[in-house]
Amino acid sequence: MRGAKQHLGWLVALLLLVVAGWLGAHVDPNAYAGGRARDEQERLRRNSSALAAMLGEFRTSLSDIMFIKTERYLHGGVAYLPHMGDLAMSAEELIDEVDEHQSEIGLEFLDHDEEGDVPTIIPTPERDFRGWVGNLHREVQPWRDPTKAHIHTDGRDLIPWFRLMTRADSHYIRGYTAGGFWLNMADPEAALAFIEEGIQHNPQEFQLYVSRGFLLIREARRTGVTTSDVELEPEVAAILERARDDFRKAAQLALVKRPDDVDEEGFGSGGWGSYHENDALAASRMDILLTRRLGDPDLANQLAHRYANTFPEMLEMLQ
Amino acid sequence: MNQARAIGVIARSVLLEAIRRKEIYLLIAICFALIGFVLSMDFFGLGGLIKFYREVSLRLIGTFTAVAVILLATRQLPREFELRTIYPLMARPVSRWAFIMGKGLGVFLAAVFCFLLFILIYTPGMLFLGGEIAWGLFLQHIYLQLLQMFVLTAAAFLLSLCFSKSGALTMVLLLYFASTLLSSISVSIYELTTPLGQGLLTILNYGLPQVALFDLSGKALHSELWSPLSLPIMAALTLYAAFYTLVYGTIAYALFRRRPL
Amino acid sequence: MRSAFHMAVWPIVRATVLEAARRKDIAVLAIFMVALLFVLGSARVVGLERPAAGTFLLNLSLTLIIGGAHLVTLLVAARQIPDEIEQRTLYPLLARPIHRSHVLIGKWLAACLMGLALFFSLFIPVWLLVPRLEHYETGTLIQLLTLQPMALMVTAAVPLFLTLCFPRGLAMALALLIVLGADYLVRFVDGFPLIWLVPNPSRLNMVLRYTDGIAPLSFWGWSALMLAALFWTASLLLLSRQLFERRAL
Amino acid sequence: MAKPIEIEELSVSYGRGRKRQRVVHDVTFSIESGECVGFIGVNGAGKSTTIKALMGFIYADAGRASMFGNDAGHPDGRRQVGYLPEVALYYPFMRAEELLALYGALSGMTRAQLRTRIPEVLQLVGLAGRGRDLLREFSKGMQQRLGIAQALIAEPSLLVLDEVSAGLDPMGRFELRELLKKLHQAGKTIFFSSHELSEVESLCDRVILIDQGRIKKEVTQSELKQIGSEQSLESFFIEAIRGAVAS
Repeated sequence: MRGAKQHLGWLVALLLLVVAGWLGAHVDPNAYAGGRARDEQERLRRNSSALAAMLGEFRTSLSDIMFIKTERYLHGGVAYLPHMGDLAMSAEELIDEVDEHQSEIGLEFLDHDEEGDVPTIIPTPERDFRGWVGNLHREVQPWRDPTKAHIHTDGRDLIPWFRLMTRADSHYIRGYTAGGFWLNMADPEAALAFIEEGIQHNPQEFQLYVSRGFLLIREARRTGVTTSDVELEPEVAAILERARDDFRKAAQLALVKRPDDVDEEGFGSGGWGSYHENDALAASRMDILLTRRLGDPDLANQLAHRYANTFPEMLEMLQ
Repeated sequence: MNQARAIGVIARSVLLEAIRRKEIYLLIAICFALIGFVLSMDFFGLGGLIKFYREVSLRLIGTFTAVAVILLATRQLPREFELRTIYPLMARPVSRWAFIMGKGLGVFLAAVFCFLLFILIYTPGMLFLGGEIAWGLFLQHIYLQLLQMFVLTAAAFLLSLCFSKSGALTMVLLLYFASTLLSSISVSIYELTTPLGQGLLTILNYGLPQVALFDLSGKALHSELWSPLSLPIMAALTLYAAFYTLVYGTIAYALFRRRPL
Repeated sequence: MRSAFHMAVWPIVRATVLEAARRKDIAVLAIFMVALLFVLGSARVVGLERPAAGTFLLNLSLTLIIGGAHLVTLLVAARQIPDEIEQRTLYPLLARPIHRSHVLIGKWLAACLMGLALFFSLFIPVWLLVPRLEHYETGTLIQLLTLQPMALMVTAAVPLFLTLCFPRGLAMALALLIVLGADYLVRFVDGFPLIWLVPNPSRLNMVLRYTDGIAPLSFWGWSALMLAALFWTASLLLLSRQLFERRAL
Repeated sequence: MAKPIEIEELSVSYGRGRKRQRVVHDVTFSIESGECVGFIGVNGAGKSTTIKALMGFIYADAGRASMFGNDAGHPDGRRQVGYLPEVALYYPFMRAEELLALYGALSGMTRAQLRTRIPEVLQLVGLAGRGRDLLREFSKGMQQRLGIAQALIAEPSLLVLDEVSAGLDPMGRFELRELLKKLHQAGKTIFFSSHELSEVESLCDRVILIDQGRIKKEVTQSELKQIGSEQSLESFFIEAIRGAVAS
């Protein structure tokens, strides 16, 4: 009798655990796309406040902490304050940055004029009240005079962090886009699969399609010749078609999402930032270019006129 | 009894206690499991990556050793009173000075023991991944971490004589974990505060040891870019640690000496 | 005849709360939290020129007070059974005409109350101190405030159960891992069999959703989380009872 | 009416697997209402284990222990029991009267009852005026007095006291003996373990001698008196135990 009651107790407890686990696994209050915390422009606004810079080390999102870590890795451990250049970058700028780093590996010093004045978290001796304690701090921690030079390391070292930050938050778009480009250096196939995973979690985020489009173009270049003076081999054409589809999808999504009040610098309401604007532009432009390259100039013209409603400069591409 | 011998005997008993209690093994086991987990991680078929492994294991080694040392150090004096084991001890011809030195030395030896074990775990993992260990920076890092253990032990002794065991534990843990944040906050707000606030921050700057000064893991991690610290810097850091250890240790001793048993 | 709760459980709750409140470590934690609030309050003066910075602060302080409340709950709960056994105070306690499960429930409830007290006593000043300059959903706030006590209930039950299975140190480490890290654990070791069975109080944390200005969960989503918390708690308490009832002391 | 204590062929083991060791073997005895019984044995003889099994703190391999007809471990059995554990520390951060209020409430006393009863028991055990002190400040002897106070708080009809005089000074022992005598005269049943023979001699109606987990002898008060007149009680017990070892 007592034994039966004992067994029943274990059984009920396990049953409750299973039901609770099932319920918990199926409702995630933080599983929504977008939101202030995931918006780069929003993060920029926060970081530019004196207070947020002061508490900057105290990020509340694990993915954010890991993203900051990737930036530190890239700079050989030197901690810079969060700044415009790193946070808000369109897919094209990002891929350029990755290329630049790739060509630099092995160089110890590199001048970055545009980033030369980003302050470090450990301040320069002039701004540090701590005297010799500050001097020791600068010796022990990786630190470099922010007015002089940047150090860059191998971007491949960042890859684990991108994997983890997107695991921690599957709506962390920037983790997928930036991670995809760095991963592309080591393993192009894995990079495409990584962005694909991002798209599955966030089917409405146009930046992911733009990123994949650019990665596919590189893939096509690796496979064969893509310049306009030669006929495309079938497998190259197949890859470019996939890229075109991605850019078209991205352009459609972007034009729906883009607010009407975008200013000259590309900022608008609802968290629309310059990198959104640049990505939307790139998606439209690449859609037109690839459509034409793949042998459908009429459709390319139609597209240019359609996109010109939003981006008048698209009409220039017709000439 | 010769006081030096007394110190050795007391230190040995602390070390024995540390090794026989399950806590240290527990911490090491958890650390071991985590490092093993990191080693087994495979990112996109590229395998575990060396820097990731290096960062995670260095951080784990540092944090776990510090926690083990803090747990051990804050317990030493209060437990002697609680369990009344201090009476048979002090009934011998042992000075209180030797008693506290022995306790401190024992805790330090336990820290060395922890580090040795951790290094035994870390090195094969690194070799397994095919990475190189930059020995210069790595050994300097371990040396600085050991210096830090002196400071933490002295602080733990002092606080455990002023507060309850768990109160001291909380405060030393706070000192360890919040120190880096405190220094970065104090630098950023220095210019924004009033002269009174600036005075307060200056006192904090010199009154509290800064844990970040004993953490060379940032450079050890990116060892391809940084070279080991110069001898004068290492000497300055040693003096820095010695200063705080002496100050805290002396105050702790002064409190302990006058304390009725 | 007075109820079992009134006679057996409530005196234990009172004694446990009294003991925990008189210990200095709780006071140290409380002082730390109050200092933090002070910093946040003075932030109003230093530089909140941007509404986004206000949101950042709101998120930071809510996250910290929730973390603090869970930590206190966990520390109080994790100490109960090992302390009672070590100090042999369990004997005079169990020599009374009460069931062992009454002791468990009393200890659990006391840990919950400590956490709740800390949570609400800090939530109110944060609410008054941090300027809220952007749009936030009231519905989400109500869900946050209803789910958090439930999460604390789970957090109190986790170490109680673990200290009955493992030595104190290991139980504490595991409880910390579960309470603060289960959500990440579930995500990082994605695909690990049965990992979803780990109780996950951080699942009930709606701070990000609230400070992001996102609309509340559907009624069903909210109910599912409330139920999940209830079942986690019930399951852990029942498991603890099963272990404790037949244990030789 | 059921007897206050009944133990039948009780066996208890400690440890697990190959390390499992039986420490109490087939112990049988009972105690009548109003009796005062001493439970005597050397250190490690099985006194505390038997008492713990009786209180339901550990579980028997075989046999049965009951209080007032309720099996060990059942709360109803503990309704009229006051218990003093072997070596106990009480919550260091509580005050003496808070501790007594806790235990009293758990025994079902109302707040009004506690208000009058707490000063009474404190007075009884010689701690009058110390009710507001934190227990961490109490000496070992004071802790023991407090332990007796908590056992008496709910005016139980049965007292189970494990090593009742441990930590008390001669004055404390004398006062305790007087207290127990008074309680016994008032009709309480008392069952206590001790290795203090003088205590047993002056208080008990009956003595149970346990060694290596087995009951060796039961001696009534008249027998005790007889032994006392012929030889010293001490040598009688030493002989009893040595005899057991030899056999």
